Amino acid sequence: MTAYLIFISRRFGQLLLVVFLGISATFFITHMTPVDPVAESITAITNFGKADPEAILLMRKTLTELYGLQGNLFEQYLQFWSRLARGDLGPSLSAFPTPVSQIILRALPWTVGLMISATLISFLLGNTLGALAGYYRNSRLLKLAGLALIGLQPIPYYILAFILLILFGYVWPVLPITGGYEMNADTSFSLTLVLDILRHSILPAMALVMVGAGSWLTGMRALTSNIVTEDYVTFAELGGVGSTRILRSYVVRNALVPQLTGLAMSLGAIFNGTVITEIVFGYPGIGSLLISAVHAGDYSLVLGLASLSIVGVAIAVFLIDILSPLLDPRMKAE
Amino acid sequence: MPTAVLQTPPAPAAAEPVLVVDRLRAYYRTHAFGLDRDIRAVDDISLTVAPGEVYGIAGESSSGKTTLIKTIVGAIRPPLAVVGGSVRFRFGGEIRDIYALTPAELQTIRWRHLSCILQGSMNVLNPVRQIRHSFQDFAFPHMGLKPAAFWQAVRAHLARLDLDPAVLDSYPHQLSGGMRQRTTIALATVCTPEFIVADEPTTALDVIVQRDVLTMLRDIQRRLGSSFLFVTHDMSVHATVSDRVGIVYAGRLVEEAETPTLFRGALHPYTQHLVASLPRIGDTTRRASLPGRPPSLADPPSGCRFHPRCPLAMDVCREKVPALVEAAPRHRVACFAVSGAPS
Amino acid sequence: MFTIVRDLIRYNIEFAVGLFILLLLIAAVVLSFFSPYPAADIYVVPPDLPPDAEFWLGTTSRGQDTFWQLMIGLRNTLGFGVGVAFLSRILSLVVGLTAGYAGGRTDRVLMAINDSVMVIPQFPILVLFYFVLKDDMNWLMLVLILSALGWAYDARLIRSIAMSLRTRPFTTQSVYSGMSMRKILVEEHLPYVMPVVFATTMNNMIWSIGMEITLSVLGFTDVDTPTMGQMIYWANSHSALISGIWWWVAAPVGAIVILFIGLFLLSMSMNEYIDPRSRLNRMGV
Amino acid sequence: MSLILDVDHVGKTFVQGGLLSRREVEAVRDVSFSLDAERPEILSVVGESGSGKSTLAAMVLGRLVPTRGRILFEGGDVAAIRSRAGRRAFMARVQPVLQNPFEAFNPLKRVDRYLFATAANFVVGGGRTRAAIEERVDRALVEVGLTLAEVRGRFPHELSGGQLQRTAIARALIPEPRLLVADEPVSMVDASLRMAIVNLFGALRDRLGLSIIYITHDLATAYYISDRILIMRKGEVVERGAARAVLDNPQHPYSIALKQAVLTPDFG
Repeated sequence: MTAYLIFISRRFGQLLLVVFLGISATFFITHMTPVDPVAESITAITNFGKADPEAILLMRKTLTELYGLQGNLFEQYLQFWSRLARGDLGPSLSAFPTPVSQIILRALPWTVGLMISATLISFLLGNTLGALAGYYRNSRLLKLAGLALIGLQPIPYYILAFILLILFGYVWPVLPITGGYEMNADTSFSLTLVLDILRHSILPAMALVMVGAGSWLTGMRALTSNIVTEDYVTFAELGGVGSTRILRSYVVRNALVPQLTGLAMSLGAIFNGTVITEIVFGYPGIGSLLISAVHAGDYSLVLGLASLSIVGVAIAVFLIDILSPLLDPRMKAE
Repeated sequence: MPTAVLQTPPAPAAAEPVLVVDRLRAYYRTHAFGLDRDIRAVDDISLTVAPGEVYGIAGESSSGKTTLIKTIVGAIRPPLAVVGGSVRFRFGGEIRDIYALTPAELQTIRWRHLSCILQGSMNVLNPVRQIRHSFQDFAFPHMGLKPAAFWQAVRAHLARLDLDPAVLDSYPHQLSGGMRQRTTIALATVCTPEFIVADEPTTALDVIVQRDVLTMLRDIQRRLGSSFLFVTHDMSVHATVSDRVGIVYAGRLVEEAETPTLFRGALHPYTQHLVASLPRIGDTTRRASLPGRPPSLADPPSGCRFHPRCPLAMDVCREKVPALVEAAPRHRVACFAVSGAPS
Repeated sequence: MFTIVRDLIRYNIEFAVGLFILLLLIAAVVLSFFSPYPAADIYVVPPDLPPDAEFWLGTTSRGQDTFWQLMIGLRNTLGFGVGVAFLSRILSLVVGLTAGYAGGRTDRVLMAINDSVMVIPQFPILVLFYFVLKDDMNWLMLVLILSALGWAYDARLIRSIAMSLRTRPFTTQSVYSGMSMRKILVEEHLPYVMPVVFATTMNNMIWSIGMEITLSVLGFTDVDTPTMGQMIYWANSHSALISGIWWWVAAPVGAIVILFIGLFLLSMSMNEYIDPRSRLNRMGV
Repeated sequence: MSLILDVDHVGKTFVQGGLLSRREVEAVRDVSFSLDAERPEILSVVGESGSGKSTLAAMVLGRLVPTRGRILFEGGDVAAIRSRAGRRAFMARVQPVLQNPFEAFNPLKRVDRYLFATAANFVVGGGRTRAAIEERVDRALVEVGLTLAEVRGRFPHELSGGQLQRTAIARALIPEPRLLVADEPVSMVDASLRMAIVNLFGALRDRLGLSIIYITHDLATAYYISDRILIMRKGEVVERGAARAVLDNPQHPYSIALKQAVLTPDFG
């Protein structure tokens, strides 16, 4: 058990390193450039109307304070961390004075919900088909299904989502192609609302599953065709153990841990895909928020979103990392 | 020497054989990137095994002995293919041709009548499940017992083999190599099959453990009266456990005799060399090696495959393949120097 | 090398199709240098014409010939992918081989950094870059940024190969033959790693081009260097689909899908080729 | 009396870490022995898996650093060699023979590459011309019963296990070392070729005055070829002495058990 604690603390160290490197990168990208966020913000605001010089001066002072831009670079860096630790990401510019954290919290459930459900579906679908295709190597049907999914896999998220949008928006308009729910819907909790939300999530989820499942399928198929040559599978076949049992308890069971490790390693990429897909379908999550923040020049919101993405993905990776070895009895302390 | 203790008198030859392998050929057929190759790993092998007999197969690496037993137990997977001949077992008075059975029929024979022990490596038992599950998967469907009675029978069997029933709740990695191999033997014998195939079952084990495992194997074989096909490259293991030994060289059976005959009066020059080159404690007379190298199965020498290394090679050996003929009762050999060159 | 390619074409349909697509793309790149119109010029042809004998892929609402736009866009997009792949391959080879061969503390430090780069979500970082660079975000800058983000996964792959190579007896044999570490890495180990490097090149190009397209479509890159993503960006900003100028969108989307499937087929057939089992088969062991 | 090798109360502890488990394993515990410069010999180190015999070999070769004790080669501490030149000088005097000859050569490269590299890197003085290097390589090959013509341009899969192992031994002989460390050199070689390698060790000792440490689990070949023997169990030497005296009449209970477990192919 102590060994497991050592393992957890080591993975925790890695988590801290990811967060440290990621946040530092975020900080230095934004602070080492010639661009002055305060001036940018003021330009953005004054674009909407005239402002007298005095007001601009006041605005400059306030914004400098709010963005934590006083003092030298190192002081700003420390302040950035302390604010982050308090969960204070400053006020949003485009929705002044709503705190950035509040805006992000509103968008977060959409992204998390879409990401978890799409990842689960593609992980299960891809791995199931992959295991079957790797075990029953001669099945035409499985080969065909594999080919279809693998063919979709290299297409970038954006393009596939775009194609779905055209297909279901113009060619065969049966599904809602934008938003997370009907514009004028009654947002109090009801069955209709739940169904509506589900209907809106079909296309984004479908895009994610179509791209994601192929890579799980190829991975699992390769793993399976390696595992079937292992002695314990040969032995079980010689033992007259049924093929479904061999597939389930011998093949899939042994492929699970490496596939979960793979899941942890690709979470960053999956998050990318989710965010990009959201943008295409105008899904009200982190991705759409990020784009509108960029267009509105909302400095603290962009910074907050980037930081939060890094921390969130790192924590998810950490959780999968520390849980997956528990499935492998060889890893357990004796 | 304890060797004598392990020996049993050979089974009477008169009984109907439990296994008849007839002119078996199995090739590895590969065609990758335009290269077509046949590796003739089993080339025209015929042999029989009597009930209660331990038949040993000896041969060096890539002599085809592993392929031979894969083919005999029906565990072939492309690129390996059976090209000719037959493998027939006699289970409960019924002849079963391995390559004429449906997969479902084959599955009902496995473990009930025909079981296996593989090389005692780490990997024979599913690493992520407890041993209990292996017993359940392998033996339960074949025993026809209610669960309670089944587990009682398993525990009794383990106790007979001096194994702690606690192994059932262990994972394979928690056991030592020797314990794993004993557990595998218990698993292979729990259904009291008529025929057991053992492929290098003690090769990965340390000497002391090897001695114990061999004693256990011989002991359970005598108790169950099963027939064994026992494959190993190690001639001293054959000397210890096998009643009869067949020597495989480059995919062919070159000599076959009862073990004492083979060690005292081998006829084939290859066998003679194998026996003579074994070092023994207490004996420092010089041991020699054969010249040349084992032939490639993809491109074997013409005629007798041993002729490039043979001290007795004649012209006919380069051209004709010697047949495996009976040189003495129950002693077959494939060598022109023994049987005389054909006219 | 020639026999390898010939055998692959003859016996591996994936490779043959992939290679055919690659040759088409190379033809497009060559052709792009003969474009009758400079890439950035607009209103050089009548706008909004559907495909016909004169304008094979029609014209855009900005008065450009879609066909020539596509050729030039393909050139820039491919160049982008090759640039990122080249730079990030160097990074991953250096990190992977060193970490794998040196082991110990060097390995732990390099892999901790490697794993961090691997899990940090790249899209927000890229958006952040655009956000602060704005118009300074040019083609070359994006190549550098994506190279810095795109090496980690493959470095890990190379490291795992290097690690197993280090423990193989022939490495010991080389050490006791008096070979230097550099000689061992370059002459003994690199041949085992190169096929993986080739295969990951394709995957890396798929990834970097995908990122570039996404950023371009969103308008987050230099809008004046025409690429595949640029074309979709301009088509979108002119609401091409709604106004029925479908060829403006279909041409780049179709080209992208073909490009990606081609790269993917090449990477897949290479994977099969480098699979040690089929390799041993060919070597006649 | 001068010593080639002096292994002085050497121990090695490993920290064994699976992902979730961690413990210290004492692989070698307080082992001492020495090899005399005037009297070349074959010293067998015999033991089962986990006896620490391979760890001991790795320490003698300088591939592992002892946790305790010292290993002196020709008077110098092996673990203290740090510089490249020092390593190279040491490797010219001590060479390994590896277990699996099929794995000991890069399958993508020709085997003669290692012979020529060794000759070019270790043979100093006037003999560095192409002709001199080839002559040196051929001489080493003839020593093991091969010729350069048989080996030149060959890939590993074109040679038999016995030929490969002899080529590997020839390579080790090129720098004219004082000591060979052979870790299970015949366990992967087929029976019909095995004794040629074992006999070769005897010939090298007698002809070239080479000392050889022969690591093995096989008591019979140890009896056949070696002068002295160390029997190891769980990291410790349990019995030592003249090989034939020890194996004809073992004293330690473990040695007795080990000898009894050896299968004898005797009939009548």
